[in-house]
Amino acid sequence: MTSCGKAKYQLQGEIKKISCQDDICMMVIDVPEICRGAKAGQFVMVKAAEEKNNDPLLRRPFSIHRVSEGLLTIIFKVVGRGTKNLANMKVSRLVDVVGPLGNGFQIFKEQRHYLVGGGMGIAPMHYLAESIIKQNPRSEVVALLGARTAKELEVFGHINALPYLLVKISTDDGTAGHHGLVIDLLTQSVAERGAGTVYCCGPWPMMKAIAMYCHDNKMSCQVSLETIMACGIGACLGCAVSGSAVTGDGYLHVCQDGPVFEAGKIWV
Amino acid sequence: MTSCGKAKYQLQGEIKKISCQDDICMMVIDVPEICRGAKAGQFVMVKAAEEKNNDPLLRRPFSIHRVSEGLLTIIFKVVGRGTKNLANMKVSRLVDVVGPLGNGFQIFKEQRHYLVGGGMGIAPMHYLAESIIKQNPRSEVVALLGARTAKELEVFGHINALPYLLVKISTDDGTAGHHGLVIDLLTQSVAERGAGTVYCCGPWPMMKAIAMYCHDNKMSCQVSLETIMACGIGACLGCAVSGSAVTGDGYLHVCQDGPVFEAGKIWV
Amino acid sequence: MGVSRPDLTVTIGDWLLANPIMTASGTFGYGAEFADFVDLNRLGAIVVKGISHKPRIGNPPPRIVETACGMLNAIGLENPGIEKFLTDKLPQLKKYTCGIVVNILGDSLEEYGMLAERLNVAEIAAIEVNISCPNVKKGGVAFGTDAKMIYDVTKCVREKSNKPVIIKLSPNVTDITAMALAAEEGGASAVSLINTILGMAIDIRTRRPKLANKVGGLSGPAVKPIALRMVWQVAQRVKVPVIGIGGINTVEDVVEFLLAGATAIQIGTANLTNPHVAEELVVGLEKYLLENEIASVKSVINGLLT
Amino acid sequence: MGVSRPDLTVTIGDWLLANPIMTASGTFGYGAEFADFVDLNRLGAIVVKGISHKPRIGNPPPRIVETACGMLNAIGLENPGIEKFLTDKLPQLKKYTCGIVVNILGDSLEEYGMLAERLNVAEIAAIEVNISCPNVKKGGVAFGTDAKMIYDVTKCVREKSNKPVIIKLSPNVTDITAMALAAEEGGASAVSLINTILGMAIDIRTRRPKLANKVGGLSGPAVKPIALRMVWQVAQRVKVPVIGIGGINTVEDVVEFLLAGATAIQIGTANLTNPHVAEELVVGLEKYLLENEIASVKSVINGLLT
Ligand SMILES: Cc1cc2nc3c(=O)[nH]c(=O)nc-3n(C[C@H](O)[C@H](O)[C@H](O)COP(=O)(O)OP(=O)(O)OC[C@H]3O[C@@H](n4cnc5c(N)ncnc54)[C@H](O)[C@@H]3O)c2cc1C
Ligand SMILES: Cc1cc2nc3c(=O)[nH]c(=O)nc-3n(C[C@H](O)[C@H](O)[C@H](O)COP(=O)(O)OP(=O)(O)OC[C@H]3O[C@@H](n4cnc5c(N)ncnc54)[C@H](O)[C@@H]3O)c2cc1C
Ligand SMILES: Cc1cc2nc3c(=O)[nH]c(=O)nc-3n(C[C@H](O)[C@H](O)[C@H](O)COP(=O)(O)O)c2cc1C
Ligand SMILES: Cc1cc2nc3c(=O)[nH]c(=O)nc-3n(C[C@H](O)[C@H](O)[C@H](O)COP(=O)(O)O)c2cc1C
Ligand code: FES
Ligand code: FES
Repeated sequence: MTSCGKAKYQLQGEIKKISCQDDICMMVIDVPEICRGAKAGQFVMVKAAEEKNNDPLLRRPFSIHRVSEGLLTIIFKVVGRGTKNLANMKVSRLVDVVGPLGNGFQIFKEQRHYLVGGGMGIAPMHYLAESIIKQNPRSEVVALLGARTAKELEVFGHINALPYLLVKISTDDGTAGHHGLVIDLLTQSVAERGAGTVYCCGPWPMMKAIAMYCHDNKMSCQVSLETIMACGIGACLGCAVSGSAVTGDGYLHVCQDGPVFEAGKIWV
Repeated sequence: MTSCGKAKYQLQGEIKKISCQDDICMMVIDVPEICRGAKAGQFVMVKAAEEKNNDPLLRRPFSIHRVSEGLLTIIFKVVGRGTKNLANMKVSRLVDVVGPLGNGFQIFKEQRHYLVGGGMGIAPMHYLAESIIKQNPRSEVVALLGARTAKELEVFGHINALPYLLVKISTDDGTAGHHGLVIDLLTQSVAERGAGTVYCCGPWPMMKAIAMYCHDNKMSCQVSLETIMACGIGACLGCAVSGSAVTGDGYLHVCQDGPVFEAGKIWV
Repeated sequence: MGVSRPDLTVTIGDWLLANPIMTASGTFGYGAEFADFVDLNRLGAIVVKGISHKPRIGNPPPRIVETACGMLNAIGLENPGIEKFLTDKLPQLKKYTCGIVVNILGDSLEEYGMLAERLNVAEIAAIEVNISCPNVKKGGVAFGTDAKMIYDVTKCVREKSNKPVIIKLSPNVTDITAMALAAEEGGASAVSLINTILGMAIDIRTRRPKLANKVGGLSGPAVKPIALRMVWQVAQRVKVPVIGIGGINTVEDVVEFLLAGATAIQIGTANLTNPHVAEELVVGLEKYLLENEIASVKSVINGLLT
Repeated sequence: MGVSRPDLTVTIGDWLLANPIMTASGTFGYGAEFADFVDLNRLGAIVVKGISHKPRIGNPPPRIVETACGMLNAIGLENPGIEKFLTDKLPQLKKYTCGIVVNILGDSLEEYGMLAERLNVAEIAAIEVNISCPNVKKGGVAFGTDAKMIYDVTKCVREKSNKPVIIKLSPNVTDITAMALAAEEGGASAVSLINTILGMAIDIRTRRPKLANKVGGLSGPAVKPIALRMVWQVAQRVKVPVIGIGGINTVEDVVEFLLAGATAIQIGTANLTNPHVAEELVVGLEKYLLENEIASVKSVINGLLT
């Protein structure tokens, strides 16, 4: 397809790199047009079946972990058939990718930014950190990353390498960093450094807890939601979630209205 | 599965070798139990989808090209989704194979044997030649191999290397050997060397022509048929073909009564 | 004899379509969602998401589940209602040259009639009447599985509308031809089939249905053989054009439906899994006709040899 | 609390099955075909290929076509007839301890009754009545889609048979529960569903149907959501046990059908694509119960939360 003036693309991208540790994989795909307009917090939909095969039928949504020189990086955990197929794909074959999709994080001109990621919810935080630092060179950017265990964090090791980024980690089992929940890191950091704007992605209960904390402490908070998706482009209305009172009695659609929402739209 | 006293097996075999030239592939699979009892002319059913994927649903039947030291070799042409998936499979992954299936060629204690193969119908001839030579050390074994063009014969080059086997080839376009049909090779050979027993596998019209020739010349002839198959083990009755008058008004079932039939059972 | 450029046009009543490729209701949004993936002007027609009188918020999530070569949906006909559609959505579509078909649904004859009347506006090429969506407790199913009610709805919409009226049939019936004949008798300009097939999936961990609505409509490649059979059965019985729908993904699929007797086809789930498929199939169908030296797509329609 | 060895037994009328895993008629031959792949004694029951009064040669080829996640078959009920079955096939099955169910089909009430009577022999655990095979022009479909005829067939077979009588329902109907209720009223010991769904495929090169019979029965993973929905609907309406059939491939599939209300299940197409699946699922189901500390499979049956 020609690339003039489009926001979204469907491309056959070549796999440039794929590596898996246990059940967590990193895949680098050559899709320049998608990378060009990509914003932090947006996602892509990747076909997870062999060409011409109809099973699994639906594309799989993945956050944009990183974009550089036309290369898109996604990081995913093998949980079912689709991710298993993707994990088995070899370098140099083509994958069908649609993106960039949804609305990314809104980056505020703020003094202090807290990037809170849990589990695979850490995936979007790399590109987000880069973007915030680029737009607010003099601001303080703190990444608070939580996982069940140290192993789950290995794939995100390179986030530590980002300049101007302060990284703190927590694990449920204490195998790395703070022994406990990522929200502890946030309360602690806010106590030490003061309030800031929060960008959050992770399991539902974690995001809700963070959202509540921010609400109580009058901090702005954006959350990135996950729902099952068929199209990812606002056509099927399959990705509905019910919002908070402020959003009225209708449903929000994660692929179109989100995946990033102002926390108040979802809770309280 | 344990291997005691069984005729058929379903095994996860490791791919030891796979190579494709254009649309023709050779795959070597490690399935000792299947190799042990395999007879020339029998076939295997191979799953052509990723593990846990349901599409394509049915296994694909392939002739046993060769067995040695527990390794099974099949040679196949990429014609649709299933063979395309198989062609994309890499060494060291497992494939699900059922076999050995059907009845092989009946090897007669004869003085002269003509092995007539057309196109992919050449596949079973390698193992057949080996078997005949083993059982009739002193007999004369002639392989007559026909194809559309020379390229199609390359994958079968190693058949020439078989000791005690005389190989003659024909191509429709004259790019190798006799410029014409494989039946010409048979008539010619019979004229030169005399009658013999014929084993034939190839396109339907070719097999029918060979069968008629053998009938007229009072030579015994066996043909190996192809039909769409679901189970390959006689359970679904999907592989029916109508036989000649001698077989009565019912249908023959290729996977169970065949795939090799005495030509008279199909055409008088 | 080679052909220069094959004729792809087909007609439904007095409506001339540039080609037989349409998009199916509920799988193509209101068109604009696909502007980045498809040149909408290449399509025969766009069928928009089903519209009701009042806005509907639809079913609670989860609304979709993936199944073997298919998906279940229980969207619950979420839509902004007819007035908002006319003011907000339709204007966006004006700039496109392809035919615009509006899919309507109601809980009563009156609602269907009122919607039909309200849609007698210039921009709209035809209306498609959804009497078959299995997701709504009232209306939907009852209408779609009873020949008498199909006749009544069709007659009522036919009287109120000055557009070609397409009646969209439900596959959840014993005899699809009886339903098609009822629609024809009621004055339908065409029948389209199939809508989704009622299905279910269960989460064995929670022991609950995977859809909040418990059951949903099955669509995608899995249903194609059923849809093709029904299109063939119906095409042999009715005189009005038949629009084939169900699991269409490839040019081969399109040709199969045309051979079975479909005058046009609709692409549904494939739009969701392969957003540029609609344009792909228009281009592919033209290529197929060229390669097979077929001068007009009309000579493929009903071309099945039996 | 861990459980030692879960109880897999289920009962259909007064027939006790070692476990709820059966094989579906027409996909498991007469059992012997699978002896190399499955320890038949591990199965709850084997349902043999459908048997008629006189031998049937079946439909001309091609008889099967692969479709997306499924297959169409038009075998045409090829079978050796009741007498040859009793003399040649049944004796081979005697040596196995699993229940033997004989699937019967007829063109008339008389034929059904006569078959039922002829099968009142010790080796047979139950009979399953195929009123739903869509491939035969006479009998088949008509019986399976008319509640009155289902009642009559059931009543007739019930009177002639001293075995549990399972009525196998066709999914090609508007309201499957009406059919199930008719069977129950007629005296069925259980109902099994679904049989195949009528479908079609076309070869665009020859422009002919891919099946010599033109249409055939769709089966395999593609139909599972439809089958599961029907089983759930029926299980809520009838008191007799329901046997779930349709696209079952994995232990998850089995558990879904049990939760939906099936007392037992049958594996069909999966036997053809994965010959040792039947034993795999018996072992897998036991493992599932162990891992989830469920003492008896009975507590899974009808366990759906809604
Ligand atoms: C906007 C968005 C961004 C995401 N980003 C990432 C990421 O960066 N890394 C990552 O590992 N995962 C991410 N996920 C989750 C990821 O999409 C699922 O893990 C994946 O789809 C599972 O597919 P499967 O075939 O392996 O699992 P299956 O269970 O076989 O999938 C069955 C169906 O359920 C859907 N599904 C299953 N789990 C989820 C889930 N958690 N969210 C949405 N759909 C699901 C699948 O897409 C498929 O349609 C994201 C999800 C969304 C919505
Ligand atoms: C006993 C037997 C032995 C065979 N041996 C060989 C061999 O050694 N080498 C080789 O290249 N081919 C062989 N074939 C043919 C081979 O099975 C088909 O080419 C293959 O199944 C095509 O699968 P596909 O998915 O690529 O094609 P598709 O067209 O996608 O297949 C669709 C369906 O049709 C069936 N089908 C398509 N073509 C054939 C065919 N010619 N015969 C039977 N079923 C078919 C497929 O199995 C599948 O079920 C043999 C067939 C039989 C019956
Ligand atoms: C997500 C989704 C939403 C749908 N919404 C509608 C609708 O609003 N009105 C309607 O008539 N059909 C609706 N359908 C049915 C489709 O238009 C189509 O008839 C059906 O999906 C079969 O075609 P397919 O297999 O190509 O998807 C919907 C289907 C899907 C998958
Ligand atoms: C090849 C084939 C032959 C069948 N023959 C019969 C039959 O003789 N009698 C019958 O009642 N059902 C028959 N069936 C239907 C199956 O028993 C089963 O009801 C149907 O295939 C759905 O289950 P599945 O999706 O697991 O295959 C047949 C199915 C197949 C695929
Ligand atoms: S996934 Fe289709 S609308 Fe969001
Ligand atoms: S393929 Fe099933 S009986 Fe021959």
